[in-house]
Amino acid sequence: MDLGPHLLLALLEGTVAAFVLAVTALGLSLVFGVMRIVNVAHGEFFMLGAVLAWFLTSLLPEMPFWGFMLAIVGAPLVVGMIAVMADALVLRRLNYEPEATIVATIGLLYILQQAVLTIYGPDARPVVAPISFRVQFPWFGYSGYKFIAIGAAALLLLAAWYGVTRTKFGLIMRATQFDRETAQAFGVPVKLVYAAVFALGAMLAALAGVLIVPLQQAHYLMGLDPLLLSFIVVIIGGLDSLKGTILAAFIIGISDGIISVFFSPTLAKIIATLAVALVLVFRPNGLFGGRSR
Amino acid sequence: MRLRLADRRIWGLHLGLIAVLFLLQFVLPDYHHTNVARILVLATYAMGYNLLVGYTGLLSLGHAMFFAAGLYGAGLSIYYFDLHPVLGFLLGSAAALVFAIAVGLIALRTTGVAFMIVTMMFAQAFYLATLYFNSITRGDEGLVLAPEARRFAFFGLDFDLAEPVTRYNMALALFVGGLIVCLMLVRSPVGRVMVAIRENEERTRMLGYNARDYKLLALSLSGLLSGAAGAAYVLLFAYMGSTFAGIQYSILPLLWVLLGGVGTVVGPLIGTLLMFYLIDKTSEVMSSYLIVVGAVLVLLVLFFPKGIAGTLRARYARWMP
Amino acid sequence: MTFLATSALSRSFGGLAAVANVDLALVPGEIRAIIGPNGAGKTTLVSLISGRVPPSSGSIVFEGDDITDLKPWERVLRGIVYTFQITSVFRNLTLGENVALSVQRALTRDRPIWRHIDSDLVAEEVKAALDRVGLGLRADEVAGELAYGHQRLLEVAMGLALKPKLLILDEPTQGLSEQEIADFCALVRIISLDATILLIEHNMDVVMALADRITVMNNGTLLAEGTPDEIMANAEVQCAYLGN
Amino acid sequence: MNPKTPTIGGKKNLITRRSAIKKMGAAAGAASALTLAPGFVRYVQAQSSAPIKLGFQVHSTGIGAAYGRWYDRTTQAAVKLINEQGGISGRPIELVSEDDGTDPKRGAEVVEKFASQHQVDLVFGTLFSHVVIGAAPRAGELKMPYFVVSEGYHVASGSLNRYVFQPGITDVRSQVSSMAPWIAGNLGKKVTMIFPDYAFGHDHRDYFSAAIAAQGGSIAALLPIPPTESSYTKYFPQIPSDTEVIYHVMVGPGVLTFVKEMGEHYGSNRPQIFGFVDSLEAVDLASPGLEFLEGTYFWEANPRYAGPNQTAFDKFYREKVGVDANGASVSDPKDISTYSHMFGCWETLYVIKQAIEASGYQGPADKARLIEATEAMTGFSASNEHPQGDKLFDGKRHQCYGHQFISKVEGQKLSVVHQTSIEDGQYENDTDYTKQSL
Repeated sequence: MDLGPHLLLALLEGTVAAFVLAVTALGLSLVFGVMRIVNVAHGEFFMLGAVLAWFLTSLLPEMPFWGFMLAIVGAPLVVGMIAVMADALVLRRLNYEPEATIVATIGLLYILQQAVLTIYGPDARPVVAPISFRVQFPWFGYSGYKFIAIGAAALLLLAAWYGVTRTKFGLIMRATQFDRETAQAFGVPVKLVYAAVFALGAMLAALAGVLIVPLQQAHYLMGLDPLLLSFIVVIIGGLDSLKGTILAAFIIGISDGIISVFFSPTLAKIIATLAVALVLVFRPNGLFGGRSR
Repeated sequence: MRLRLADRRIWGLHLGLIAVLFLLQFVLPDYHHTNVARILVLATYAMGYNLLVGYTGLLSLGHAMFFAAGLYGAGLSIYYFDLHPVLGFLLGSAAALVFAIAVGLIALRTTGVAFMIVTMMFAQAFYLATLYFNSITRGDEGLVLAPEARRFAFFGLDFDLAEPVTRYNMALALFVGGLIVCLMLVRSPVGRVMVAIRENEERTRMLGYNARDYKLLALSLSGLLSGAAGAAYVLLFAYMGSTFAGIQYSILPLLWVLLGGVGTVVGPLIGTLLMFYLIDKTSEVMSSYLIVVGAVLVLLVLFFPKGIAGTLRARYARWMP
Repeated sequence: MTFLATSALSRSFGGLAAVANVDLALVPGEIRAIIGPNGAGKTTLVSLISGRVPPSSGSIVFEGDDITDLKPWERVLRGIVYTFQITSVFRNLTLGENVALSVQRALTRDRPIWRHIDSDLVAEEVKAALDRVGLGLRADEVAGELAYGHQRLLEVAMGLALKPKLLILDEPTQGLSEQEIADFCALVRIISLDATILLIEHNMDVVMALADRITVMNNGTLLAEGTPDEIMANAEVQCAYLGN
Repeated sequence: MNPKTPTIGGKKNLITRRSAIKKMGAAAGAASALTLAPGFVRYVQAQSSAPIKLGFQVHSTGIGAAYGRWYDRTTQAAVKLINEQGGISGRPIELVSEDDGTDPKRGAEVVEKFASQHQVDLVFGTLFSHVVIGAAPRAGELKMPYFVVSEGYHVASGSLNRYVFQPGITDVRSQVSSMAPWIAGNLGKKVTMIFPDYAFGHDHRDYFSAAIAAQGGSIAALLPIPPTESSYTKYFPQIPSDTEVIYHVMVGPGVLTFVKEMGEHYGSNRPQIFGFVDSLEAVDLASPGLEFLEGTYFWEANPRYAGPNQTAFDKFYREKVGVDANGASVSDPKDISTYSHMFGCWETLYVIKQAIEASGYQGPADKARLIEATEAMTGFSASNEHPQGDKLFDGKRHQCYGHQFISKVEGQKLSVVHQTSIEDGQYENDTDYTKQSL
């Protein structure tokens, strides 16, 4: 294939990856920004979203469109409830102490993943896209659903932006993020805000999982990749900044798309991971908001 | 030199433990015989991890890198260059040491959560590298050391590492070596400084200690011990593969150490032993046996943060190192 | 030769000058008190001297050497020892272990720490340091379980065990009872036989009883310096600080 | 997968205690006798009516789970049948299953567990090659006969040991070598290969490249796909436009995504496509998005769809395992089997039966005889026991060689268009396990 179409395809792939990644990483970023905890189980919420999408769409086997609509509403709700439970049963009891929380969310990762293995089984199962058509470019064809996924992810990002910057909840959230004690003193129900933010973060991951599942398949081990990529994005983008997260998602998504088309994808991943480690060491400001403790 | 009561107790406890482990090989059924040999190697890995997390207070999520550096350092040199196994072991350990120092020089500029993520990212890059260079490592599929490569003469004695008795006692020797290093270290002036850094780094600095150097030292020793365990693993069990560099092998020592008791010398062995058999037994009843890893982690941080040996120490035996 | 001299030492946080152009000189063996209202920059000044905080500009000379760029632990090795305002002992370790950290540092000032240290000698010196602050019988207790006043004394013992040339005491009597303060003053006098002492203190009785000279700070600058009598008589100080 | 734990009552404890006493004595003096002790004790106690215990190492979880499920069904069916027909040497088979999570380290532990805890007579059934390679050395050290069903070239290449056999399924090297002449003759000579970037894929790469070159063809491009990949579209632009044939082989949970994305990329305007059915194992050919596969070709080891040439043996086997004429479970037409691999379990079990009976195997002390009896085999004829077809067995390489099939996708089904001869897959190497000591 010639360079032009080649680049176009890389760009398209990168854009799809970037949008879905942005939604996933936004969830991680919100949770870190407001609660100052690193949620290692974030990828499992993504996986749960995909698995629940399989379950919900299979309830309406003859109506893929409505099945998918059910999934896009239902899956995040269920995942949100699981997250609220995890917050109440585990994280709150640890008083959100950063290192203990990481260990606990590692535990949560295994619990969720293995619970899905028990209930859902070890197989990868496909979900039919709500609308499937194929876009034929002069040089290659492309999945139409991918454009739908881009659109849906863009809507979600817009909604998230509106929610954080223009609503009362967003204001309360930012106040809590800015100074937990003061917010509490001003009557902000911090516990409730934390539970809500944790659930919101999980729901964003779940939505990303629902969006991706017609492209991949629901499988109990699918959470690790989005987790690592979200880490990379959130760290490079800067943890306190939604804009930074989204920007970084695009940089990572598109550059990964391009690099892995022209070079070895494994090499691309090695470079990205090392870059993240170095960014975290040498440019921690705006990443972990100054000192991490 | 006169031995104080605490010293007598400490040496009594650990020599007793070593004696029990030595005698165990004569009564264990075959299956558990091999298991305990494996556990001893993994417990050495956990002890190495504990030096950093337990005694210096630095939580790493990337120790699989050091274990795998030892594994590949020893394994590949023996596989490709027919190195003498003892040399291979030393080379593997040295490789882990080099990685630990390199990671330390960079990652120790951070603390806390950032340190956890940085170590995890380095280890992930290392894992990906084992896949990327799969023409050498054979990636996921891995490589096997031939039986001939594991038979060697050393100081006039012949060893065959495939022989269960030899394997058990080699594993025990490794463990005892690690145990003695840990015991000497944590009771030494250097160990005292490491504990001080864990408790309050700023204060330690203001007592005239360059905390960075001590942290680097702790990380290097921790990496060295983890690497020695990795090198021993490939020699004793003949297989190396990128699974051992994966994130799960960074999480397991954390689990073992938390369960056994952070910052105790015997804790890592207790934790590794219990967890090994817990997973083994669970896998007999259900296929999603890794759920116990998750459940134990969550329960430990919630209700039992000191772990087994740590709780015993707090309740009954303050003198335990 | 001046023992310790700062010249034009400054430190600002954000736009705010916490310490501005301070020239402070100590002579060996004196007890120097620094007083001033809250926020005058006293703690920042001693933090600059001990190296906890790097200066924005200016320099520090100690025993003839420029130590401006030295790290805090290097200054400790040269004999500048800081005891914390907010008690900062190792709460989970025993008193003996707390002090042993200082003792082994003092014993290994000139050589690597992993070389042999006589553990009996360490034990002896730990006992001596604890004895000096009156905690000798409690070496095996856990520091976090001590009463606050005793933790302050432990803090001083840790400082003492480092064999300081310059001991910086940051509000050492805060939270101590009358009797403890009296004992403490006696202790400081004994210490001053071997070391120069820089004392930040709010309790004017303590200052008057101990200080050879007093430095008054206000708004990050030096306002006045002199003997206790001179300072008591200084109108500017009266106005800015003592109020009445 | 619950292993059936040994139920010989008090005997097991007795064994343990006795071997323990032996060990203590041995440790005092003759260390060399030590390892033989437990086996010896068992042999003395072995009774001719006691069950033959077979350890079944199965990928119930991990990336091999879809294969594992069907390996399990096939194995259960074969064991049931053998037991109904009087067992092996008159002794019933007792099957002990253990999940290895498709993980090599766990695989090695499972082999140990079989050997020393369950004390099985033989272990079989491992599929994924990294697990085989991780576990095989332990099997060798424990002197545990280890019959794998993996199709990897690791057995015949000589890199394993004398205790490892692959008598039920042809290795990759032979499979791909036999495909090359047909591909070059019918589809085209410029081939782009898409394969997983680890050993299994590398075997495809190395041996197919060589085989197609021998047919006067050439490799237009090689596209290794990292094992962790979950999206494939970005690789397709690297396929050169003058490619005549795309050769694909993929495994793991991403296979459906892979073929679907290939379809989206090419639509109807595609070069010839030849795939190993691994890319479609356990995947329904009627899945939406796979329409483009119409008219493409697949290698099959055993035709998934029962065609006009179906043998009576295949019919029998299909019925016993519970697979319908479309290669799906009779109880759930959506549950597609791994038909081109799982017959290996069935056939391996019959090879085991034959070897045990030929060697007069009584208990673990006869393992050497069992190994030698297996090595003495030369082939198997198509039968209910070997429903996939005739096979040659090379006792030096511990590997069998059989016919391969090439099928065309027609009407969302695979129909066989070509069957290779066993000779098509022959190659030279100098592996000889019989020179290794036992």
